[in-house]
Amino acid sequence: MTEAEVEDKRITLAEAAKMVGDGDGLFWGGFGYQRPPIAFAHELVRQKKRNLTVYTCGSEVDLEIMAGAGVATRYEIAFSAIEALGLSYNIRRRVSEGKLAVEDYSNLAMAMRFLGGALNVPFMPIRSMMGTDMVNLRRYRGDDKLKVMDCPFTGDKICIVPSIQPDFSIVHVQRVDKLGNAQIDGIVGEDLEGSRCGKKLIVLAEELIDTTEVLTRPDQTKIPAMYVDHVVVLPYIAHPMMCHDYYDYDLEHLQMFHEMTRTEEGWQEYLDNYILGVDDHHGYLNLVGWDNLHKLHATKPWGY
Amino acid sequence: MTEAEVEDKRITLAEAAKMVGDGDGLFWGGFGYQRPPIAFAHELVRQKKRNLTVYTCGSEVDLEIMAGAGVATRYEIAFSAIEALGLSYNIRRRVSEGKLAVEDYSNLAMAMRFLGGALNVPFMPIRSMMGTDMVNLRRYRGDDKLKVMDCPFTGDKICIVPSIQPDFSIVHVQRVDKLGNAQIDGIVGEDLEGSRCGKKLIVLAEELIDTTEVLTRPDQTKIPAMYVDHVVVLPYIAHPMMCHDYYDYDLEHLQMFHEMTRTEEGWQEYLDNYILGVDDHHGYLNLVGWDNLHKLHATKPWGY
Amino acid sequence: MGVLKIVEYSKTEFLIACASSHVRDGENVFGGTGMPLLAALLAKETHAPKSNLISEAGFIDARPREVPLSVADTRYYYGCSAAIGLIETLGFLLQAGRIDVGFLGAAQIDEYGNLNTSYIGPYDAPKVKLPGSGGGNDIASSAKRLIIMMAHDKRKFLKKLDYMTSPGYLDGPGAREKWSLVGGGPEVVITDMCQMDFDPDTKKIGLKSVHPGFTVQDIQDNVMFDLIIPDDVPTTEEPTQKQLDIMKKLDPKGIYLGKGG
Amino acid sequence: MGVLKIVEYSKTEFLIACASSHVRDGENVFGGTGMPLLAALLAKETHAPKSNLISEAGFIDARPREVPLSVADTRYYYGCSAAIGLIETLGFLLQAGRIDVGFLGAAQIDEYGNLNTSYIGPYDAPKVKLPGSGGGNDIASSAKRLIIMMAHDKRKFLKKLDYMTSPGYLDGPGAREKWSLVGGGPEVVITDMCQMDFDPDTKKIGLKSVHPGFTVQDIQDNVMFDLIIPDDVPTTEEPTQKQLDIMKKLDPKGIYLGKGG
Repeated sequence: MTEAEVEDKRITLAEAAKMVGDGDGLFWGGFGYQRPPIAFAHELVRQKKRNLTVYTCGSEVDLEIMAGAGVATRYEIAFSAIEALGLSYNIRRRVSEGKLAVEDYSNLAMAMRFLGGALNVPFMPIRSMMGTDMVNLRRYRGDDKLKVMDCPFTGDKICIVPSIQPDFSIVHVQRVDKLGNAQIDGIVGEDLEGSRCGKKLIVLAEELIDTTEVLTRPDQTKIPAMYVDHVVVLPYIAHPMMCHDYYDYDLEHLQMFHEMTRTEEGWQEYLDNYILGVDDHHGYLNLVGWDNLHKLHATKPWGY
Repeated sequence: MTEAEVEDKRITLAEAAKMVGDGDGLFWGGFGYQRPPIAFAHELVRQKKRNLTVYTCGSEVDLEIMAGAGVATRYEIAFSAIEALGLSYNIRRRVSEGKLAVEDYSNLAMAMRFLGGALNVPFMPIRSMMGTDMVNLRRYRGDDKLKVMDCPFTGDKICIVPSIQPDFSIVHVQRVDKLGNAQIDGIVGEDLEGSRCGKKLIVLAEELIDTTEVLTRPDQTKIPAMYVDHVVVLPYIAHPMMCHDYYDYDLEHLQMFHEMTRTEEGWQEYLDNYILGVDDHHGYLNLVGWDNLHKLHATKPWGY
Repeated sequence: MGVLKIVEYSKTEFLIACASSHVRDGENVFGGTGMPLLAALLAKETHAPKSNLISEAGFIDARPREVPLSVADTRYYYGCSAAIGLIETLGFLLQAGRIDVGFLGAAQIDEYGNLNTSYIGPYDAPKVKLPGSGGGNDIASSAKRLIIMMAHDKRKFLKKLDYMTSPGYLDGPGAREKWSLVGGGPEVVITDMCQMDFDPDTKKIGLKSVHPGFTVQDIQDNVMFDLIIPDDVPTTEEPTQKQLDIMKKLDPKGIYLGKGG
Repeated sequence: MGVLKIVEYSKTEFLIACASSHVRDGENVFGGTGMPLLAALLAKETHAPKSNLISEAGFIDARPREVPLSVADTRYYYGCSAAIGLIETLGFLLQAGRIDVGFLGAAQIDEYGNLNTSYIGPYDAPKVKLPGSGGGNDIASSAKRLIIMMAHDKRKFLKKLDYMTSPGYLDGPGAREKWSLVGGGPEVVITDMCQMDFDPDTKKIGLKSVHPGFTVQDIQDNVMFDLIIPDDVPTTEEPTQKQLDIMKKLDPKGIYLGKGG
């Protein structure tokens, strides 16, 4: 008897997104330009989800897409920008319009909130944020944003942040078997904690591997199958961002995206063309063009 | 310029043990039969250290040795036995004699105390131990053993355990470069947190690797050099226990050890022969016999 | 225990088969070493092929080809689907409520299923230092169900423990909830004389079945508290030849089965 | 900034060289992206070869052959000695006090070196949502020393911030200690006009050096609070040709250096 005979968790991207209900909370994986599950954001937009709350340290293009399309109305995040490229214009507009509420934390605070959720304890202590408006000013979480207490052992001031156990964790990895055992190359960002904190976990992977490959080197498994509810295997999930060992970012597309989002009109045009104007992720990849995509292939030993 | 030119942290086992002062606290790596730094325990005994406090989840033979030889007088641990073989007789005797004080925690509690120490926060919350004598009865730590509080977010009862930042962390790994970048095969137990919680870290490794090997696959580094103060490279550090991918346990020796520790006289004989009766770790290995040691070599793909 | 019917088995084999029957298919099981490990492996090879064997040292979905002597034994490694560490197994899995069944042994048990694995004698001057909690308290606190395996001896079934290491139902109904414990508490106690379970209302221990060769009186004589005895006490099922064969295949050297019981 | 003396450099190059001078050999440095990254790399290639460049995304001891656009850019990977994650860098390293120097930019700064990277306008109806803290608050809270890089503009050097994202010296002496912050606070502020530092007693910002081409009056005119002006204000050192050459080698495409300033 092998596990391979007993279960296959693979579903389509559309089926995966269908499970997310309006108003749900999502841990959102990836960090900076690395492994953001952008294809999933596209599909949430195509399926016209509403009132999602997204928890992450700092995904970038995907947060822009979900805010811009009105899919997400609450963000608990530490960062919104396209780093070296500049500000997140969609988020900026939606916040000014009052259509998006951002509850601000630091990166460490968010990572610890995911760790606390994964550990199933109600809070985690951290030494950041104290003395600043990160503590003093709160939006919809009010008193439940965080607390500052005196440590009962040392007397030190310590900040405690509430753990997160969202409805779903959405995580993008390099490789997965059909049971859900997932391997990540390069940095993990906050994805180990994030993948374990959600009530359900959807793993999106670039490549399917056989379970025998997993069983030979089990210490390379970063997310064991027992956390995983569903698996989606697709190429270029992070495009126009990067996936370590698989492909580089598409700087031209990224700059175009960033430039177009400067105005609402530009953003609506991008949305219509690249997200709503295609049937699915393969439609998007066709539009981007396979010769463009192939140019992004990672080179050994650099990984990009 | 490569790092390889700038620093070499290798020292001898004797030099490493010399740094530990009487009365110091030590995180002690390894878990169960896996990767215990037994050679280091031997050297602490040969150097006649006194009044050490040892923090670990559950090392086994090494805890027996340090308690038996009077090197350690305080243990903050979760477990003392040789698992399938049975009770820890030395610890049992020393506790009855009043020469060893054991402050009892659960495995998760100890692992979280190391995590808290590594994170430099004063405590960590856990959901174990409540309602039992693990909470009610305390030895030398008194009120500082742990606290039970009401979670200010949820109202749930939650146990908070004090973080540990001991004088030294002693960790045994498979491979290290001379800068201290360490790779661990198989399970990590509590060694990732433990290696990061000490004020100083001594890494003991079976094998030296070149830094170029580290830089090619940096995601295989389990302990980055910047935590590491000293490196000791020696074979069979864990004998008679095991080291994944390197050697199996020496069941015959282990059974002999366990049998001899049944009586104080037997233990003193083992101590005189195998620890005090040899000059150093190589003397111990010679005494055990290289043909015996070679029989323990790990076989691929099993790792033992 | 000797020969019963046509199937010949040792006491150890009987207890392992009995424990095995409490693992359900698809469950996440904390195995450890010794009899619980063989019980979990036996279940996986018979009625619970989709059960997932986890060792607290960090091995997930393990299928050891030889029986491990330690929860951290490399014998757990090859063929498992993830090898990580303690925060993973005891924190992310167990404390998060993802473990269905845990096994524990103990030196002492009380009528609420609370366990002592720490000290015999007074805490301040212990006669015997036992292994301590290890992951035991964590498992008893957070596993959905707990299976307890114990030698049956009057000095072990006590009204009051010398030290309470791991929670059963503490001081009775509502106590686990008061302490916000994640897990459900003990389900069954398997001894060499009988199986016991817990009354859903009072949380007190009662007789569930008597092993072949023993009487209700034997068991009453060997506990130091009032045991709930139902009107009709069934006899514990005996192992099948198939179970015995699989056990011998799992532990051909008799490391846990012994050399013939 | 144009041509000065015989060395020709852009404003960006000047600021990077200036920032680079604050990294000491052997230090653990949080680099990030943009000018701070180039400053850290320049320091490593010149006076601080043993400095250790860390990216908060999880890269330790990085030596990128091309400049990364993101703290998580794979360009950070090959040749670094460890690639892990956020809990490692922001928790085990930064929060534990193991990071010597962090770099931060900001949209607003006050006289105690507190920074705003979150909102312009009122919190309840913000005019502009800025990037937020990211790891900024963590770095400002826990790095031993903080180097701040800012565009010099009256609307950015304020008596009161619209929002305080990251702590400088908060409301003055003793405030960081009161909140048990791990790190030492800001050391220097580098703008396109000058360098500023902080009075050890009052924790208030003062002028440290003026960049070539600017006067003390220029700077006073471009802050909205009282700036401590020492009697003798030196001129900031200019970059050397060697520094300029190395910068061009590090960023040949002018990703951060621009196409010629």
